[in-house]
Amino acid sequence: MILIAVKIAILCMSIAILGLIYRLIKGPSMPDRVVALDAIGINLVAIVALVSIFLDTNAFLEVILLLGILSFIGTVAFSKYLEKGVALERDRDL
Amino acid sequence: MEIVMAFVIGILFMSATYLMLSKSLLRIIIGTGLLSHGAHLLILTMGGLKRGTVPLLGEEASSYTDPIPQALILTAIVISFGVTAFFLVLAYRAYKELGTDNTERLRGNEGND
Amino acid sequence: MSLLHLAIISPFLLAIFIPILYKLFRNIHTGWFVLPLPILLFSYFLSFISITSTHKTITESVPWIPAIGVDFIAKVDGLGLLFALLITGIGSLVVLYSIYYLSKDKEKLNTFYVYLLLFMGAMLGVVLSDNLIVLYTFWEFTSFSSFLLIGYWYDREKSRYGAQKSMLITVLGGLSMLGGIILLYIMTGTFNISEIIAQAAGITENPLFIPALICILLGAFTKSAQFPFHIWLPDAMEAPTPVSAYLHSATMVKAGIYLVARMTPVFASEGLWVWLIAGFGIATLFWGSFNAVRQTDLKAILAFSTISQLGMIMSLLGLGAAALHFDDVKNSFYGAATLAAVFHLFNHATFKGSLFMVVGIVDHETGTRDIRKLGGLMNFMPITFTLAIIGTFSMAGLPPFNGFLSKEMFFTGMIRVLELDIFNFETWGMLFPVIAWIASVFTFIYSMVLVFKTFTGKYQPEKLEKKPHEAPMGMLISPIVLASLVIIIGFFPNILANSILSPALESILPNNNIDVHISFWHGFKPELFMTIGVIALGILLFLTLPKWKRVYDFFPKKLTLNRLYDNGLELIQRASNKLTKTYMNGSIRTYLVYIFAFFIFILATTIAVKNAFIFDTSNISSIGFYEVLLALAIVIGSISILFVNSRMTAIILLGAVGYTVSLFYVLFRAPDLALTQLVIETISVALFLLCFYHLPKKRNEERNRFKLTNAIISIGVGAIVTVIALSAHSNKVFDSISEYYVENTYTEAAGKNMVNVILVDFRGFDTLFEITVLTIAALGIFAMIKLRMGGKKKNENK
Amino acid sequence: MKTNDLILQTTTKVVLFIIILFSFHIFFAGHYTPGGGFVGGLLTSGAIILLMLAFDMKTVSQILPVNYIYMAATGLLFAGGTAAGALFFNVPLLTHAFGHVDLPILGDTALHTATIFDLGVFLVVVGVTMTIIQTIGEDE
Amino acid sequence: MKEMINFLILPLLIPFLTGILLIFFAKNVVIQRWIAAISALFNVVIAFLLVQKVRNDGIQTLDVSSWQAPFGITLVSDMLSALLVLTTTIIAFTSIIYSFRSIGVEREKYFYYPALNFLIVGVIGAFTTGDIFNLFVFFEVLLMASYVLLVLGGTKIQLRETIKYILVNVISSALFVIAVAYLYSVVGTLNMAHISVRLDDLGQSGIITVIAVLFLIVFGLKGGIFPLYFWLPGSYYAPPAPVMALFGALLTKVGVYAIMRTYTLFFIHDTGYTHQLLMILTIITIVVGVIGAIAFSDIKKIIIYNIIVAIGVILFGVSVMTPDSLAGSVFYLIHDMVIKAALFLLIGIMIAITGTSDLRKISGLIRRYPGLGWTFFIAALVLAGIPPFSGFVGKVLIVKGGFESEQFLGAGIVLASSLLVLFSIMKIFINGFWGTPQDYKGETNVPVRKLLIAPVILVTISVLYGAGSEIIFPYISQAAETLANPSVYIEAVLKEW
Amino acid sequence: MNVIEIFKIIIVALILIGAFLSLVAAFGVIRLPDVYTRNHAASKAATLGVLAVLLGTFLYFYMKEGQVNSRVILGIVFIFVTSPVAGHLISRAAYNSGVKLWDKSVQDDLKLKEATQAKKGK
Repeated sequence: MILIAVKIAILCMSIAILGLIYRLIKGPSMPDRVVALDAIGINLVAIVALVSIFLDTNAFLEVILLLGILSFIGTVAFSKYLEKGVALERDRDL
Repeated sequence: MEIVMAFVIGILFMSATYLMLSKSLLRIIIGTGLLSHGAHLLILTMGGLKRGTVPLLGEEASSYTDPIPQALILTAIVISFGVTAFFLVLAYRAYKELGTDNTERLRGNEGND
Repeated sequence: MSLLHLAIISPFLLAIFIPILYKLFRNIHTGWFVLPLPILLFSYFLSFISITSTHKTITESVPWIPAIGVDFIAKVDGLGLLFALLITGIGSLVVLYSIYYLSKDKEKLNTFYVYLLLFMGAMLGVVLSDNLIVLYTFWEFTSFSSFLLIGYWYDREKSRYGAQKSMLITVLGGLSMLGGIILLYIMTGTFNISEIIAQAAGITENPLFIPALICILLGAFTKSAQFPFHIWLPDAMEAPTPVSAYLHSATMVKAGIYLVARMTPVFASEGLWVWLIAGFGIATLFWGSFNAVRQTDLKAILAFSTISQLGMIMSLLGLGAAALHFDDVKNSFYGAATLAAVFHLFNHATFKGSLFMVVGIVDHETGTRDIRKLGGLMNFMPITFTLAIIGTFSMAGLPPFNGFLSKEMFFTGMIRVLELDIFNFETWGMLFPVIAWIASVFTFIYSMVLVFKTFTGKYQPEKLEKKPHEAPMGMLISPIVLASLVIIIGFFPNILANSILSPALESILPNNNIDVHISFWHGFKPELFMTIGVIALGILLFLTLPKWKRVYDFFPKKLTLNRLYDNGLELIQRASNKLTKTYMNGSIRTYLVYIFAFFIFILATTIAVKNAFIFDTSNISSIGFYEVLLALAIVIGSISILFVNSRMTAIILLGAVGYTVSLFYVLFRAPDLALTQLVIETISVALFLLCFYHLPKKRNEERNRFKLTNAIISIGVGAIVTVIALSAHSNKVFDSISEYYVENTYTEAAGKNMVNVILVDFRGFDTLFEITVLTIAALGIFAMIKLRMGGKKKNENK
Repeated sequence: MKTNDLILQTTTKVVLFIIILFSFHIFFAGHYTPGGGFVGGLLTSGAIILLMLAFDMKTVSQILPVNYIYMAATGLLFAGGTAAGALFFNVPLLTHAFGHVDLPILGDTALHTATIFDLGVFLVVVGVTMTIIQTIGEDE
Repeated sequence: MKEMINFLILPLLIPFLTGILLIFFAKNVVIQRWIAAISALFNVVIAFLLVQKVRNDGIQTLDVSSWQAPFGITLVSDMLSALLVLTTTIIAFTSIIYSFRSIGVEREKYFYYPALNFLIVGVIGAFTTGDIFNLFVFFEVLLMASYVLLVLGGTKIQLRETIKYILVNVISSALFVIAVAYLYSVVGTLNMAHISVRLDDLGQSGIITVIAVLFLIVFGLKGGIFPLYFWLPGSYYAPPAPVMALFGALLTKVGVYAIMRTYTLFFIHDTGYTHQLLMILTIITIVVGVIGAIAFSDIKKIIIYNIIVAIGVILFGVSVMTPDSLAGSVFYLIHDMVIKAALFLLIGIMIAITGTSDLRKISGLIRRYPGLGWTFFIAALVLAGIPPFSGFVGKVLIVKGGFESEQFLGAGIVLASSLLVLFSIMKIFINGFWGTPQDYKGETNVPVRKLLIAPVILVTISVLYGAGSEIIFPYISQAAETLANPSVYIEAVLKEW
Repeated sequence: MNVIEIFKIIIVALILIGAFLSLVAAFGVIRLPDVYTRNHAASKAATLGVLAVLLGTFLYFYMKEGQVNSRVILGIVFIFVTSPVAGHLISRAAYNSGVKLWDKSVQDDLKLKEATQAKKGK
């Protein structure tokens, strides 16, 4: 039963990601793309979680948190880049 | 699955080659990225796919996936990351210094006469 | 290391000290330090006559590289001794002469004498080594010391030209000879000449025999300036005159003759040997003498004369080799030709040596060697004139000088050619005496030109740089010694014949009974009439020279061998440059196209030829839906990168492909890989963005145009990779060694994550250097950004 | 335009802990579960990058006054030293030793020279990543 | 003292630790120089002892991490690798002392010496490892170090050529990885001796031939054989002289070594195809190399194309596969490493003096710099294989092997190439050293005498190497024996197999 | 029906809810008119969806292994904390980099505020 649910869920997630990819490519503005990327990252987290149920192993649970972290850092970086032109500021007081 | 993977890898290599043959440095570096993805997937495929479980002992499984290709890929990933990073910075510097990212303008043939 | 070896290398040893002596004793002419050595060596070698004249040889061996059959075997036999005496004897005279010829204030005497000593040692080594590799070693040394001596006045363009030419041609021959030597080794299993000779009978049928013969002859011909390789010799006259006297007439050019003589017992059984040597020799004889007549430079005349005389000796040696074909009666016939060769070899060294020195004196005292400027010097330098007369008359073959004797013997040999019944000599062999006679006429003419145009005729002081006067005594000693030898041997040839020539003959034609008696008067035989004819026609032609000199204009200047050499060299260089430039165009794309094209071509060929494409589906895993989905994602992602124009999109697509790959790792049960790939991909994408955000907007013309070649090549690469992957997978024959890790990871390495344990333990060595790679990359990136040596930003960053 | 990033900065302080905790976990557990020095190092540098994003490079270099190149070199020295340590015992290079120790809180723990090796990897990775980021970030 | 089992790793470990240490002293150039020079010299001694040890005790192996072969990584020092390691250390030492006066303080401060040491680590590692994937890792170490050395200084030409160089090497690395993957798929192991055993069991199958060709492409790209060498002349042209020397002497030779190793250890079952192919390629390599060498009047280019010629000659010997030709190849390989380094260092001095590498702008150097001139002259003779210098014996053996196996064309071309090599190199001597002396801008501040030390050491070694061939020869033939007889190697590695 | 069955039903429910929410979020991102609304959909719905899935996963492994898996908890907490911040940052970046609001938006508070501040400043 769980497996069927997982399969359905993965399918849903995949469709969701495909839709987000559409947004990612289409844009139109850069923030749109970032939104899509962020959402893809989050969805990937879900997919990995589902896959580990599917494969019945807890080996991939590290991947979940990692993806979350990366997606967050990525989003932050992108936002800052869009807002200020550079991602890493040398000295904010200047 | 291995057959499918072989084709996927072939396509990765094809795209990589095509990109590396173009003029723009960025596309070339993207090509090298694809190339290393292809190579890594190939190691995995050549080791045999989906035989047994994750190579973590204690998974109570009768057989495990061949861990060697994974270890090799890990090493290869890290190395290609180092090279890619270097290449990127080089491209950046070259652009600043030479004012172009077009390799056709980077010919240069000192001493060729 | 025996005394003999020491004798051979003593010039090298002395050469080491010459620069020091030169520095220490600046006011003493360095030549004085050199002179004792050749004299000492000469007297040392004289002591061997008593041994060789009883047909014994002395062999001393010092191991060099015995592992490959190379030992420094010094062997003194008749032939070697003859040459050794020439080298040291003439060497002594030349050194003495050079002391007066070269000014100690103006010239770089240290280098000069080092070269000269190197040459002397090398030459001794050539003639006294029994091992072919050692011989070859010394052989190349003579080439290089000659190169250095010709280029002695290196700021002259012509010196450099001549040096390069002589080096290229003689080294060409040397390499060919090396090839021949190796072929001989393959046939006989030894490099030692004596052992090869012992096996000579057994190898004639070997298919390598003829190639070896030709290779070795090529070496000899180039060294001895045989037609058409003679072109280097006239240009070698750029060397100081003592050098020309020593190397380019008396000794080095005879190394080729030595080699032919030395190898005669090995090769002479083959008829090809006879006619190749005789044929090339006679051609050279003619060509040299014919061209000598047109020269206006005294040294050039002598150079062509040397070529021609070398040809003569060569042709005699060739004919003499026929002796090994026949029974006793005819044997002595041809043996006599060999005797003539050896005899003339010696004579040539004497008269040509003295003539060179004479020319040197003229040059030294008048400042020119151009016969158009010279004339009437007889009154200013009577001794020199006398010496010149002796030398030239001997060269022209006039009695009572030694040249007459050997010339007569030469004619005898040429007439006997007709009786030779190998290679159809009886039909076209007639050419030999005819050419020989014509060449002798020319020889007579240029000899006369040499002496009479210089010393008689009108004195033209306005064309000379200096006021001519007789040379200092020191300078005259050496030519006087040589001229006296010319006369003495002319009258008493048999002293030489019995003591030195006969043992030499024995080495060339072993086990032959040859009458070595040289007589002055043969009776009224064809030879005598030939000589008389030469003199008569020669005088006639000499007197009418200006009238028929235009004959030479018939030879188009563009077709000379020199032109061929010059243009050939130029053409090779230019063609190479053009060729290399066409494919080395500096564009990395082109290079990659070559490389990939080769990759596709050779692998496709191999797969086809070896039937390597095997497709076996028995060993594959199932295909899952999600995997196909991911595969599609990768395919779509990677292909769409090709067609997008925006940089940002391309980078993001690359990232997407990378993430998909990491999902593959998840599906294919590789958690560590998935983790790493994810992080790495993220950082890579970030780096891509960091490094490329500053690029300006693309211009339209830089849009990615589709290129068919690129497409074909990329599809080829992809196809090859796929095909090999399929067949490699279908060929899984062995089990992986992974079982061991499963068993030992926990018990032996105390870990459960096999991949990680492999990384830090089983294959920790890989990891250690993998992180080294990373560190180096970081160092490089840091240095690349911070250190800017060539650019405009140089000042900003310091 | 100047903006303050108060929300980001506050969150960062919290999140940073989670990341660093996680990266240590991944680093130490590498021998048993997926992870290891490599990923751990990358995560730690991720944390530092997050700091740089939330604040600025100067502030971060004040908080963490580390020369990252030296850090990488130190890591390499650790790893290389673990490898070369075998020389003193005359066993083949890189031979690891391990033992089990009962520690008060953590319980039965495997003490492992491989961990030192992995620590080297960790340091190198952090050092290298940060060197790259810092150098590029400081340029222009 | 008990026998030191880690001995064979020392030549690798010393530059490795030195390299790390030098990073910490980046700012202090003087200390860097001292450390680098002393450690390099020490390493020469160690490498020499290693050669002696291999001579006395046979092949040395070390199972890193104590995992028995083929499961861990095994390092193997047979005579070939020990000799190459020794040569490498010598070249490293000379390059380092040459760098003191030529490379410039700026580069020295930016990790020149660490990168150089890591390059040596990579090279020595590649020579020593007995594991095919570990070979890849060491290739990457040396490549990465070479990228750094190539680009260090950041001049326009350096940046430009580094891009090309990296691109080619990234491709070759990727191909290396896939080649290893294919091989692993078939034989399921990575230890080279073990691969050899398994391939032996397998016999020759078509796929193995394909993989052999793929490996040839991979190593050929590094080694610069036809038609894979195109990147080489441009890239080697860019860096300063000591780096050029290291590249010319070491980098290509690693590729050559790898071909030697794999083509004598693994791929020996279909020599009719693989080695024939190699032979054809090497012959063409010699020809194009020679053509390139005489095509240009730029001294760097001349020497660079001579590298290609030498690679052709060495690999021709390998392709012939007779004991003689293999010994010749080994002999010639070592000779070429030393003399190429010497030549690059010498022309480095010429360029420093004259400020140009265009031969048409140089003349008459020998008047003011006789030492330089004569060293160059001898080096030229050595390069051309004139006896008794070192190129000769190797060439004779290669040609002999070629003739013996009736490869007359190839052996003849090897022989003939000497002439054109001599021509190309003598062109430098005749035009650059002879001729009318000129005044050059660099003359006042170039410490010619101090710079000459390094090339003089190398040339002396070359000369002794040739003249003392008898002393060297047992070593060479031991190396060649292992190559001709893979079982020796296999037994040494897989003891109880 | 024992505990395990109940667990299973809860897990299935969580997973399916999560999947549905994610789908909705994706739908929103595609269909909504401007970046702010899309961001809204993504950060709210997607986060909730993922949290549900993760909770399901956590329960699954809890059920299976009988012990708390700290990593999943940590993951849940992490996403819970960061997701809103990420959403906020994107919106702000979009606004500050000048991405236009949907033309049917009725109110722009920030603009209003700035305008008033500007007035006050005068």
